[in-house]
Amino acid sequence: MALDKEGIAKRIAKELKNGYYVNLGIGIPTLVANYVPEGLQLEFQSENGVLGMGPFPIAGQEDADLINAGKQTITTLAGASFFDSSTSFGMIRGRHIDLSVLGAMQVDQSGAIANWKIPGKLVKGMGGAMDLVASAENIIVAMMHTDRKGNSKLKSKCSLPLTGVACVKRVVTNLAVIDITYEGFYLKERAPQVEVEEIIQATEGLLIVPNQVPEMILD
Amino acid sequence: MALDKEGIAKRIAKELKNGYYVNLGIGIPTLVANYVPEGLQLEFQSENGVLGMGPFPIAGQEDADLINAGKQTITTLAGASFFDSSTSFGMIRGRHIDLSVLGAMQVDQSGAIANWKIPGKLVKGMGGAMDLVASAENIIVAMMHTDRKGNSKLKSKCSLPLTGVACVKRVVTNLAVIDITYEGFYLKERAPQVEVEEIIQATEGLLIVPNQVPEMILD
Amino acid sequence: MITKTVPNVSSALEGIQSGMTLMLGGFGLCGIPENLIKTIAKSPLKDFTCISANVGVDDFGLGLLFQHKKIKTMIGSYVGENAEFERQMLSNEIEVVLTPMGTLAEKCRAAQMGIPAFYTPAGYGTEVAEGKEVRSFHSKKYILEEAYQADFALIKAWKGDHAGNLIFRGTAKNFNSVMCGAAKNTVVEVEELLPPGELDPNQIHTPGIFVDRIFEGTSYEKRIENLTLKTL
Amino acid sequence: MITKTVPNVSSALEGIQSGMTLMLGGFGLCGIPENLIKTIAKSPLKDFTCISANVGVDDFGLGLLFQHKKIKTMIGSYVGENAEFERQMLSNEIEVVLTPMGTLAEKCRAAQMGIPAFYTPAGYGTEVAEGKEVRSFHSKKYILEEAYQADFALIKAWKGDHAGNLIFRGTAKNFNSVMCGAAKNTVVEVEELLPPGELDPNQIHTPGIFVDRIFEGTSYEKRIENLTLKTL
Repeated sequence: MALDKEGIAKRIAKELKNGYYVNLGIGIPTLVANYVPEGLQLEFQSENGVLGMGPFPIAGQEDADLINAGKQTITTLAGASFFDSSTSFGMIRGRHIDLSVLGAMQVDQSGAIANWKIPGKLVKGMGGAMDLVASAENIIVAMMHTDRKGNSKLKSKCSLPLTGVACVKRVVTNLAVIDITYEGFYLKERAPQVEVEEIIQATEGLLIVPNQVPEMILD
Repeated sequence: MALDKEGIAKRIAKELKNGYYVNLGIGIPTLVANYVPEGLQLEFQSENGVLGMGPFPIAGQEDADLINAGKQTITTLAGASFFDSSTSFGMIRGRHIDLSVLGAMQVDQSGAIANWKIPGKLVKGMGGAMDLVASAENIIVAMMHTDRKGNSKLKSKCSLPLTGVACVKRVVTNLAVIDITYEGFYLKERAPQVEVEEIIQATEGLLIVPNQVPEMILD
Repeated sequence: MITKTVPNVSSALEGIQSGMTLMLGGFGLCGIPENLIKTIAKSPLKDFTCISANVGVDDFGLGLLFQHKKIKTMIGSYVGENAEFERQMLSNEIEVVLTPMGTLAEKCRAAQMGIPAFYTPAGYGTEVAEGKEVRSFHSKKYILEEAYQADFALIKAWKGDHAGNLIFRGTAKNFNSVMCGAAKNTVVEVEELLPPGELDPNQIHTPGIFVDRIFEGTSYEKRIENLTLKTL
Repeated sequence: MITKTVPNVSSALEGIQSGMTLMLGGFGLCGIPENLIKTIAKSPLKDFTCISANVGVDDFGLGLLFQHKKIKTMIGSYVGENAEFERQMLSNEIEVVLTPMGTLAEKCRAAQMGIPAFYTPAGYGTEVAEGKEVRSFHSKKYILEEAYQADFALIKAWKGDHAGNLIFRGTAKNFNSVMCGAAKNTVVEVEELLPPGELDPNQIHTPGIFVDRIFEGTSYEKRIENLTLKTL
């Protein structure tokens, strides 16, 4: 059964490791914070200038000076810090952020990602995405395997304007966990009860399928 | 009568203007702080990371965490701030410092300065001097007109390794105030009772001498 | 000490002219120079080039300058959440230059610190790199980006003193501190203006040397763009 | 929160090896990592390349590493006030690379912030520019300088917390804050180590993400190099 967004977030949460500084993009990536495995020491960064983000505030505790990159009101945990945008992107560019999770419109088998612009459609800008994908040590893309029309978002070559090249290491979709290797996409795990054939059908780029494709473990 | 070091400092103090951020080098330049005209709003920067330096501390008030670039103990005035070395030299490089006063071994008529290295002699390093001369809006050199052997320090071309090129705007020596112009050195003022002929003799580079050379006013 | 205080928002903006390039601090509606923006929106000035991370919302923040058709060119990073801006962009009334956010921050910081240009990996291999020099360092590809050149930086800080020293609060620091001193004139509005000596010199985020004029703003709204509460 | 505390100076230095490149914070004797330096001086390690503004004095600060012949290459800016250093330099026992102080600071900051290279006017037209690219921006000449690459940054801060957040005091901030995160391993000794939450997140000079290990140092001497008093 294909995963829903929460399922994708749950699977990505398994990638979190002790000591990771993590930047979560808007959308599915934000949900990952809800599934942090117990006992892990982690800090969440938001590129507008905060490290050590906590949960959203309770009513009455919101503060106009405390927001995340999605402009949502936030709180901070003990050990948090605030800093300017130059320092914030310095953390990203300097590879101090260990993991960046982003959404995408397309990923291709060379690790390129397109997630900011559709020619002819309204462009909202790349925000921090180009800095993040050019810099973070580990970049995981969280997205649906196909778009609303059923077109694969895992391409042999991105057709949309790129956000970055040779940067995505792993893609977690509603159907599968797919790594980007020198040879192309590599099918690492399938969603519970999803058949390998369905994943092959939904993937446009070259997909390497090993003999055994384990099911994701989500809990 | 040729000026002593205090006299040079006094004359340079006349260059201070309201609203100036000033960096004073070690030696004669440091003395300039003793002759700030009354009523001027000024702040002294030290490139190791302080703006708003005050006088030296009284005994018992010294603090190992409060020093200037000459490693001397200092105090700060109301409105002072501390910052890191990158920001400090950013202030300098970004032309936020209005006036830099430095000592020199040689200055030449193209505005080049040599003040950090004598080949074959012990080299102590350029410290912040190269950053200062490459950046400050106004650079005034404070030095004796000749060295101990009587050789002119105002050269047609510096013979010592350079600290910077085309940067010095004005030189104040024990004998004269000399500007650097496109045509060469320009004799602007002479020290009290010093004859123009003496300055010409003591200057190796091309010296433009106007008909009238006023005496410096020091008080 | 050098005093940077000016009596009000009008004197703070003295010398600003149509056609100038402005930097505006803030991220979304967080840390925006409310008083300065409102005053420019009401002025007869126009044709500005604005450098700012975002474009505000329709009726607040930088959005006020779009509403009053003050902007000719917008240099920003994320320009969503503002319908009037979108209309002007789609009808080609304004020119829009999109820049990776970290590059935008570093181009401001470079201007502030006298660095004319630097290399960054952000945008390599994308349309952002078009026309820019590409160079490898330690086998990774980077593109050359130059410092911005601006006439006025419009800044909002939390506390400031008469010497122009600033302290920001929370994520309202964002682009404000990197834009100070990055333009020919840096104008700062603060929520609280204090006499010199009231701020601890160790705790100053932006030294007054980066500030030209400072005043205490009035009637701060400090709107929240996206109120999100914990679901209990 | 990610805990960065280590129990003592030995565990802080785990992994350090002969021949590595070290960055050392401090300016003169102000803000130097006293405990880390003393421990390395007493260790069997040697052949370090050191990046630091100055070289300390004969029997204190970085001078201890020269006294114990630990340094092969010194990258610094002002190297006076240390007779043993001078002896080693004049007898060619050590290699010395002199760098303008602002360039040294910016090369550290570049390493910290993932900028591989930048242009600066400092040193243009001098021997510092030899072998470096020269480029004009807006008719002024600049030289290209690259970020440092170092193995360990040895840092002294005033206060720190378990998350590695740091606060510096006075002019002891100097190179310390720009070296944090500029090396593969950043090791910090503080005068006072506090539990998380004790430091105001607005007032942190260096966020813990730039720090790998932190410990509370002991027996700080904090010597004054050049005591200068007001003549009354």
